[in-house]
Amino acid sequence: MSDPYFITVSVITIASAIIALEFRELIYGAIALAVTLLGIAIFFVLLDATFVAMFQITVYVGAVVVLIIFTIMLVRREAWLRLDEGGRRRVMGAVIALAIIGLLGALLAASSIARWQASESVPTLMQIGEEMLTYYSPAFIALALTLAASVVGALVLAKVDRGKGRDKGKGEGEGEWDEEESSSGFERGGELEGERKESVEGEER
Amino acid sequence: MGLEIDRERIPGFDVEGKDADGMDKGILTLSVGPQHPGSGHFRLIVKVDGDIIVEALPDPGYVHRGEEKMCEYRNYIQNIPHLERPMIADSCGILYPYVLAVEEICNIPVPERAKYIRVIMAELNRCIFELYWLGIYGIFLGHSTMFMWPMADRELLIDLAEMASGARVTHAYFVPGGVRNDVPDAFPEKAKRHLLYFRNRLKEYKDIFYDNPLFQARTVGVGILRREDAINLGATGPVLRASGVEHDIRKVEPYDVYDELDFKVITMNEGDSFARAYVPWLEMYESVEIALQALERMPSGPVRTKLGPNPKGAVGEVFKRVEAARGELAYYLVSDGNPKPYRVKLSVPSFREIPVMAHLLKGAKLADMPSIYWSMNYWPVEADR
Amino acid sequence: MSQQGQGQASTDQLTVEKEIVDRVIARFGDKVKLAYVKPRRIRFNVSKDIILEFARYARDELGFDHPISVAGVDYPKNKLIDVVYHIGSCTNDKFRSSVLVFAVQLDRDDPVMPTLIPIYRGVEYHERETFEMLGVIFDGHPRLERLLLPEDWADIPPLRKDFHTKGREE
Amino acid sequence: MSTVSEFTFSNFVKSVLWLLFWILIIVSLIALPIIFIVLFYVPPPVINGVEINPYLLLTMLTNPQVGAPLIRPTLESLFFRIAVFPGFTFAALFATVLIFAERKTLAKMQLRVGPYHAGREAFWWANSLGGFLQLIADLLKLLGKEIIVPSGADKPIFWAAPAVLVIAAAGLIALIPVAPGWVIADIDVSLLAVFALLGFFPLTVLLASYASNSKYPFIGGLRALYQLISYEIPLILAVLPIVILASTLSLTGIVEAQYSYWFILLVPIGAFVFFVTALAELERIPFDLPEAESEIVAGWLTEYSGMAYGLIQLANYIKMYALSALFTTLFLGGWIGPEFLPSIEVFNVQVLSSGEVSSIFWFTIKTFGVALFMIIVRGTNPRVKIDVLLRVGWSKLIALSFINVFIAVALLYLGVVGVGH
Repeated sequence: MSDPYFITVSVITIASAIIALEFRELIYGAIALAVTLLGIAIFFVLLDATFVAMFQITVYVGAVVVLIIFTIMLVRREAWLRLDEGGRRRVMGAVIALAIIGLLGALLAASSIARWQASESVPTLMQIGEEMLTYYSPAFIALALTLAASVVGALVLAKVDRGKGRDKGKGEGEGEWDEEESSSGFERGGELEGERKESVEGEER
Repeated sequence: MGLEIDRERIPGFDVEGKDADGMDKGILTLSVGPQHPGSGHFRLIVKVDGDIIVEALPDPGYVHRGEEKMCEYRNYIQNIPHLERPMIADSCGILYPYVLAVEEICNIPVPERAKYIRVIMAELNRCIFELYWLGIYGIFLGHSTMFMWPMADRELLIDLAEMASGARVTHAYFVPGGVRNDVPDAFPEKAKRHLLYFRNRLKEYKDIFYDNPLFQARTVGVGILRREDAINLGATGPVLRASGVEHDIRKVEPYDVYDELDFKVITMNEGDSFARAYVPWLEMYESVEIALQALERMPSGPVRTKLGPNPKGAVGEVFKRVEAARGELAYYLVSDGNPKPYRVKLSVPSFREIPVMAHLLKGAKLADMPSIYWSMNYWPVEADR
Repeated sequence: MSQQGQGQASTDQLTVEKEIVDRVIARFGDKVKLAYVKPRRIRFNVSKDIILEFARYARDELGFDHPISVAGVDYPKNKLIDVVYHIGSCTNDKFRSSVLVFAVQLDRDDPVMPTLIPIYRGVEYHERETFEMLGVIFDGHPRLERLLLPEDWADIPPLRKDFHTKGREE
Repeated sequence: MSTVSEFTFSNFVKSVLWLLFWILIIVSLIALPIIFIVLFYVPPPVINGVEINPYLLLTMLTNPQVGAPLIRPTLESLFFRIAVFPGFTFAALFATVLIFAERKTLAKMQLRVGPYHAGREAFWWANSLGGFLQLIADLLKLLGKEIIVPSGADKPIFWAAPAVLVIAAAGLIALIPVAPGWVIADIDVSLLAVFALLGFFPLTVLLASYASNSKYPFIGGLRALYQLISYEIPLILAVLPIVILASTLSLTGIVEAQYSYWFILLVPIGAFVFFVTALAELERIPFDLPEAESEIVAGWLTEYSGMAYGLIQLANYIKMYALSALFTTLFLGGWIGPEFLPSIEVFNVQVLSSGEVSSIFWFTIKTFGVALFMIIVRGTNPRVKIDVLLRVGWSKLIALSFINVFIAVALLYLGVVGVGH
C-alpha cells in the first residue's frame, strides 16, 4: 500500500536534494532543501512516527530553513558563489562518493540490521515519554544541559558582538548621531540583552 | 574546495565599503512619500542603518503654488480667499495675521464685536485643526478608533463655523475691518451647547488614547526635543511649549481681545512625542474656555468697518503674528503705497518645523518615524504655500 | 503679563524698544543703521560684513534667540535685495514680546551673504527658500539647493520683480 | 468594435449575444461530449452501498426522499469534510462573516455605521443583509484588479507565496475538531502538527518579501520574521500545561479532558499568553508591525495587488479562524456545552443528532466570541514598536508561560487534577 507513496516521496526527496546542492540561485537551493526535509518528514509519517515527523517539520522547516533563507536574504540576492570544478575533481568526487556508499552498504548488509524485526505495536507517545524520563534520563539531562549551555553561549557571543559592532560603527563622521541617539533616550543593546538573558536563565532552572 | 567565494562580487568585502552616495553599506535609503500612506504631500528621504535612522532629509515642495507671488498681483481684499487655501483645516488661523497686517498698514479700525467674533472663530478653528491632527496621529499609530472619533466630533465645530460664516472649511470670514457678516442670533446658544459637549468628549479621548499604555510606550521618551534646541531651531506652537518654553503669542503679544480673556498657556517639560501630543489636548480645553468667555462678553454693534473700494496701504512694512493652531503664524507685508502689496511673506509654523523634524528623526528608530513626524504639527500644504 | 489695551501697552513697550536700540547702538555705533522703531518692532539695516557678529550679539547678549522668519525683498529700482531676518525672544522675558528685525541689503546683481546657520540653526530652510526664490547665495550653507520649486525649474528666481507669472505680464 | 470610441449600446448587446452564442456552441459541441466520455470511464462513487449514478441524481430531483438515507454517509465522506464541513467552505464562510463582523464592530466602536449601502438600491432583499454585499463587491473589485508583478521580482516565488499561505492556513483547519468525530485529520499529535504548520508562515512571509524585490517588503519581512519566530516560543510554552493536564497531544483528547473543567479556569495565565501570542502570529493590531502602513506602507505585502493580495487576506482570516478555534479547543472546552438544540432530520431520517448540532453551535459561538475579542483589541489599541514587542515577548511572556507551567505541575502534584481523566 505504501509503496507508491514511498517511491514518489523518495523521488521528490532525492531530486530536491540534488537541486539543493546544484542550483545556482541560493534561494531556490534553500527552498529545495525545505522540500527535502519535508520529504524526510513524510518518510517518518510512513514509518508511523508522526511525532518525529512533526518535530522534523517544526525544527527543520520552521527554523533551520528560515535561518538559511534569512542569511541569504541579508547577504546577497545574486549568487556570489562561483563553481570551480575541473573534470578531475568531478571524477574524484564521484569515485569517493561511490566508495563511501559501497562501504556503508556493505557494512549495513553485513550487520545484524537486516535481521531486525519491527515490533508489531507502535509505541505510544506516553511510552516514549516514560522511557525518556526513566531509562534514558541521563542522556535526556545531558542533552538538555548541552542545549541550555549553547543557548547561553550564543547569547554571550551575541552580546560581545553587539558591543564590538557599535564601536566599529562609530566611524569618523558618525559620532554626531551617536550622541543624538543617547540624548534621545533610546534603549538599545545592553539592557534588552540583559533582560533576554535573564529569561533564558530562568528557562534553565 | 569546490566552491570559492567570488570576492569581487560581494559588496561587503570590497576595500572601500562605500556605495555611490558615500554611505556605508547596509544603509537603506527609503523615500517616504509623496506616495506613502504616512507622508502626505511631502517626501522624507530616510536613510536607515538597521532600524536606526542615520539621516532624514525633508523634501517639501510637492504642493507649492506660489502664494507669495500671487499676492503681489492682487489687491488687499482679493488676496483673502487664496491665502487661506494652504491651510483649509485652520483657515481662520492663516488669514488672521494677514487681516491684522492689512488693518495696520491701511489704518482700518475694527469694531469691538468683530474682535470677539474673530476670537471665537479662531478658537473654533484651532479645535477643528487639532481634532484633525489628533485623528491622523491616531491612525499613524494604528489606532483606528482615535481616527474616527475626532473626525466625527470635528463636524460639530464645523457646523458652528458654517453657521457663522456660511462655509464649512474655507470660510474667508475675516476681512480687514472686521468679519464678513454678523453671526446669526441662534449662534451663541448653539455654540455653547456644542462646545460643552465637545469638552466632555475630550475626556474620553484621554481614556482611550492618552492613557493607553501602548500609546505611551510609543511616545513617551521618543524624539526628545531639548529646550535650547527647540528655541534655536525655531520650533513653535505646541512643539515649543512641549519643550518647556512658555511662549504663546496670545499672551506675549495679545491681538484683538485676547488680553481681556482669561486663559492659561499650556507647557510641558518633557519635550517628547507624548508631550507634543498632550499639549494640544490640554489646549483644546483652553480654547473651549476662551470661546465660552468670548461668547459671554460679546457686545452688540456693527461687525465691519465700511471700506472704500480699493484700500491703499501706507508706504512701509508691517510684521504681524498670531498664534494659530500649529504655532506662531506671521505675515511680513511690505507696501509701496499701491492697492496691491509689494511683498507678502508668510512665515508658517509648518515650514518652521522642518529643521526640527530633521533634527529629531536623526538617530530615531524607523518605527518612531510616524510618531515623531506627526507630532510636529506639520502640514505639507501649509509649508509649501 | 497684564495688558490694558493697545495704546497703553505700546507706550509701555516703547521704553523697552528704546533700550534695545540704545544697547545695539552702544555696541555697534554707526556700523548698523536704525530703520525704524515701532511698538514691538525694531529694524536695523546691517551690512553683510558684520552680520554674523550682530546676530551673535543679538542672540547671546540681547536674548533674541528664536528665529521666526527670513524674507527676501527685491527692489529693482534701487538695485537692492533685502534679506530680512525676524528674530523673536524666548528666554529674555523683557524682550519677549518684541521682534528684532535686521535686514541685509545686498547688491542685486551679486547677492552673496554669509549664512546665519551657525547662530540660528532654524534658518536653514528659510535661507534655502530665499536662495531659491530670490537667488540670494548664502555662503557656508550646507545644502543650498532646490527646495520648493519643480525639479525642472530653469527660469530666474520667481520672487524677483522681473519675473512674471503666465498671463500676468504687465 | 476596435476602439472605445465606437462603443454604443446596441454594439454592446450584440457582443453579449455573440458571446452567448459561442458559449452555447462550445458547451454543446465540446464540453458535453467530454463530460459524457469522462462519465463513461470513471466509475460512479459508492456511498453507503448505493452507486451514485446520473439516473439516481435525476430521480432525486423529482423525489428527494430517495436521497435522504444517503445524506449522512455523504457528510461522513472525506471529500465532504475537506471541501465543505468542517473544511474549507466552512472556514471560508466563517472568515467572510468574520470580516463583516470586524467591519461592523469596529464601526460601532468608532461611532459610525460601517458597510450599509451596498446593493440596497439594486436588490430589495439586500436590505435585510445590512451591507453584507459590500464584501462581495470588494471581492469583485479584487478579482477585477490587475496583479502587478514588480520588474525585479522572483516570479515563481512571488506567485507561489499567497497559495502556500492559503494552503498552510487550510492545513490548520484540518486539525481542529468541531464536534465529536467532526475533524478532518484526527491524528494523535495534532497539537504538534499545528505548530509544524505555523512554522510555514514565517518561511513563506520571508520568501514573499524576498521575492518582491522592494525595500518596504524587505523591512516588513524582517519584522515579520522577528515577530513570528520569537512569538512561537511563548505560544508553544503556553500550551505546554494543557498537554501536561490533558496528557495528550491530540486536540480531540484535549477537548474531552475538559468535560469537568475548562482549562481557562485552571491556567488563566496560559490563556492570556496564548491570546497575546495569537494576536502576534496573526499580525493584527497591536502587533501588526510587519504591515504598519504609516511606517513601511504595507510591509511584506506592499507589492501584492489584486487577487494575490486577496488570497493573502483570505489566508490571514482563515488563520484567524483557526487560532480562535484553537483557543476555544485548548482553553474554552471546544464543543462542550449543554445539549439543547433539536436534531436535524430529513424525511424522518436523522442527519445530525441533537448532540452534534449543539456541539457545532457551541463551538461556533465560542470561536466567534474569541475572534470578536481580537477585533475589540484592534479597535482600542495602537500599534507597538518592534523593540517593545521583542522585549515583551522574550522577557514577560516567556516568564509568564513558565509560571504557568509551574502552576500546572503544582495542580497535578497537589492532586487537584489527575492525569488523563
